[in-house]
Amino acid sequence: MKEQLPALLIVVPLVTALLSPLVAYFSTRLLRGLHLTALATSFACAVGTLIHALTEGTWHYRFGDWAPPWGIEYVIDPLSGVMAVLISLISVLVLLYAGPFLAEEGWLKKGIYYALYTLLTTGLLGMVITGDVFNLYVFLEISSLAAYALIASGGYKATVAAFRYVLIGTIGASLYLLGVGYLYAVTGSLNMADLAEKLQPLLAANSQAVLIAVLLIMVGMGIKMALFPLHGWLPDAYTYTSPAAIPFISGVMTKVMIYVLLRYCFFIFGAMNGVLPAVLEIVGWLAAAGIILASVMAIAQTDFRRMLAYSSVAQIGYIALGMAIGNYYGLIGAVLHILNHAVMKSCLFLVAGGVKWKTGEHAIAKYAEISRRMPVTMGVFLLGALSMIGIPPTAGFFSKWYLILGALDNQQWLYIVVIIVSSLLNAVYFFRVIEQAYLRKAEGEAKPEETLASVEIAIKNRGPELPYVMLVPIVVLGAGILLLGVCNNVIVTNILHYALPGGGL
Amino acid sequence: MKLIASVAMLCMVGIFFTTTAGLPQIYNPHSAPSEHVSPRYIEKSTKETGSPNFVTAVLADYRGYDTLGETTVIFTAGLATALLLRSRRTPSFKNEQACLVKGDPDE
Amino acid sequence: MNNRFGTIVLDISFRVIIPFIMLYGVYVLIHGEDSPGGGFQAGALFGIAVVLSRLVHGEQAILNVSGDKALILAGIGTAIYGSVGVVTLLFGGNFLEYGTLPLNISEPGRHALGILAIELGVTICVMSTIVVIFDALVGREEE
Amino acid sequence: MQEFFTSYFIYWVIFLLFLLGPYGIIFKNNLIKKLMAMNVMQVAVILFFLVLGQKMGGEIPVEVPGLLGAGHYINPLPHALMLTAIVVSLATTGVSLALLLLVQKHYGVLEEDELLRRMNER
Repeated sequence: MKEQLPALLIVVPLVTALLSPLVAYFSTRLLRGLHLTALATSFACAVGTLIHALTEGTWHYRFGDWAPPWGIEYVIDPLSGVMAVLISLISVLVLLYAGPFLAEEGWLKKGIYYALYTLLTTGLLGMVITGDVFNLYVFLEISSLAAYALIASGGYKATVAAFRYVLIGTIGASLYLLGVGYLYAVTGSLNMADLAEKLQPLLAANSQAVLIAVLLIMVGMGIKMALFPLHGWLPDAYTYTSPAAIPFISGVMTKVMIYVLLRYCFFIFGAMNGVLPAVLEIVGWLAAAGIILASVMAIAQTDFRRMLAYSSVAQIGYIALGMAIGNYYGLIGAVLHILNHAVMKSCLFLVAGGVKWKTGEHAIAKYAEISRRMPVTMGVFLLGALSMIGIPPTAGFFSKWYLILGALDNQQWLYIVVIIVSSLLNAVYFFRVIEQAYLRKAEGEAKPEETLASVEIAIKNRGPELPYVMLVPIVVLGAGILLLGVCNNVIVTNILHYALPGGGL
Repeated sequence: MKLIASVAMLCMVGIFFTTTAGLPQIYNPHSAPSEHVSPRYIEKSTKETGSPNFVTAVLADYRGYDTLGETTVIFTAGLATALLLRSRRTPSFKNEQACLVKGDPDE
Repeated sequence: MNNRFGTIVLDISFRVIIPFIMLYGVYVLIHGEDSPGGGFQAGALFGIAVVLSRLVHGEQAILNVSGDKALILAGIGTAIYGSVGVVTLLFGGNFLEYGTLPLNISEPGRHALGILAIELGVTICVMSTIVVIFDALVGREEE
Repeated sequence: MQEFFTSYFIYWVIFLLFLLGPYGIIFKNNLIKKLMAMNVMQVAVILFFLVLGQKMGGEIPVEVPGLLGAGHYINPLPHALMLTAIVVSLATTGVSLALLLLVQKHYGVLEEDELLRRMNER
């Protein structure tokens, strides 16, 4: 069975999701266990494939045993292996965390929710390890549809946000598909490796059709990953979504899109070919502008989740910046920041959801004295915030460090300035929350606007900390931040080094 | 915002219209798509898959995994509509709060 | 039984047409190998038949696949597709490698049967999803 | 010139259709119109692929006994791909219609400016 791991990685959660309405009909307890098991299995498979890819080289898996340009193949190299591990790990943890939020729902809703969540995971995993550009589109749509539904489940405002996301996301997906159409028109192939081979002469000859394909795919994926001027859908979608799903969506979804872009730019087109350097230059400028502007926007927010959403836009900018720098250190920084930011942002949204669970509040102004009520959670929050700012022992510092090294190599001083300035801006907006949570005293006894709902929540969720199922994922991801920071050298030399194009240049 | 969008779209029109020559001519039997991957489907699919309908052969056999994804897309759409429209009225919603989970009380 | 479409002509003709729609669906499903057609089209036809029968007969419809059951059925349909792949996995092939299906017929025959099996799954899924969406849109659930 | 026109005219139509999508989504006020524009855009992409599959003198891609050879049939791959894309566009439309139904039920309006006003009021 070992040679089937890449298929099992997808098939186990997929089949679980398909059967989940049926299982939910009989027992919701079984449903939860089943989904956790399926995702954990997927995680184990991902680890197995990553180890295989590192020790024995890239793993090609053929579906239906058809040879690659005709059939669909899965390609697992260290980069996609790392991404698969990341996705499945965060997926398991967030599903564990989501349990209490769903406790009061009926069987049907539970079944649907779990199914959609697992389908989202499946779609993202499929996008990461596929070796076929059209298959990527299909899985992109699976994950997008699941994400639309999960985002819309957060209430009426979320519905409007989700509708906007549907429109904009579909533009992105259609642009991507049109780009694939252009590639297909000039090469006749849909397989990534085959495409890479066939595109080299065309790129060298500056073919116009390939130029358009590059632009279309860049813009399409740029929309999906919320690159700076195309990020319009993101803040609303992240703000109004239900706290059970958003840690996963925010942490992983945009990262997968940028991974796709990375794969296209450096593995299919080849970054130093034809028009690519010019396009990447533009991406770099946009990313730099996005980092600064989104950080400033984040400072202006009063809602914790909205602040995190804008900070997401800024952090996506870092990754795009690393891609635009494009040398060894830049790419290491970009990939490392994908990992770091996925862990950090999921962790921070988990904390936000935890606070919401406890107090029913999201406004930063209501965070006063919260550190006394939930010391562990807020401790992890402190860690995450320090990491976002980039304080040395935490993960965030090292990816920024690699980015700066890369920019130094290319003598792009402005990028260095942008990174440093944005770190200061990060410090400003996270310090506001830290100050509220740790230093500010709650203002007297007069509790403003004590609504019925908030009293209800307060009574139901009494006790010193969050329930264990919610606390464990938070702590694990908090530990992950530290671990990624302390062991970054090990990760870079042993895994990421081989993940770059050409096995480390 | 709208101004930028219209400028961007005019640019797209320009780019698209000036670069059509890079695409294969319509009806050209020697274009890249007709010469690279597809001949095998046409020539061998009856022998290899037992289906004289090439589209079915490609859809269900050579690229059968895509079709699994596609069916999953439909299922996802069904789940999404059911989640959005039906379950708002389930008995577990006492106070008409239309959120799946503990959503915004400010609705 | 009242006239749901206003006139007796429409009512009766819809009633008569339903079995033929289903028959055509079966034809499209089975003949999809040799001519244009296949699971999705057949599923759409079946879905229409179910919806139409519900419109005409109301609660007493014979084909009363509705609500939660339809959703479960959609999952099962897609899972049939997936399980064909899992069976090929278990018999030592790659995922969806119909050649390894444990049947005592020629290689193209096994492929053809595999294709038919997955088309059946697709049909069930599409049919039930159409019913789910119809149910959701008209909102006649759990009242 | 005329040859150029006949060979490439179809692409121009497709691009115009495609750009109708972003145009409608950005400039129209009614959400249903936006959705329709989105659909037009998806159909344009489908057309683009189908055009790539055409061949002069090609039959439909179902084998006629005795007629072999790649030149005799049109390219089946774009058709198979576009069946998938059609289904995807159907699914997206279904989900967005469901979303619109909810919006309409709660806010009672589908015009975007009015909707935003009512959203901010509550």
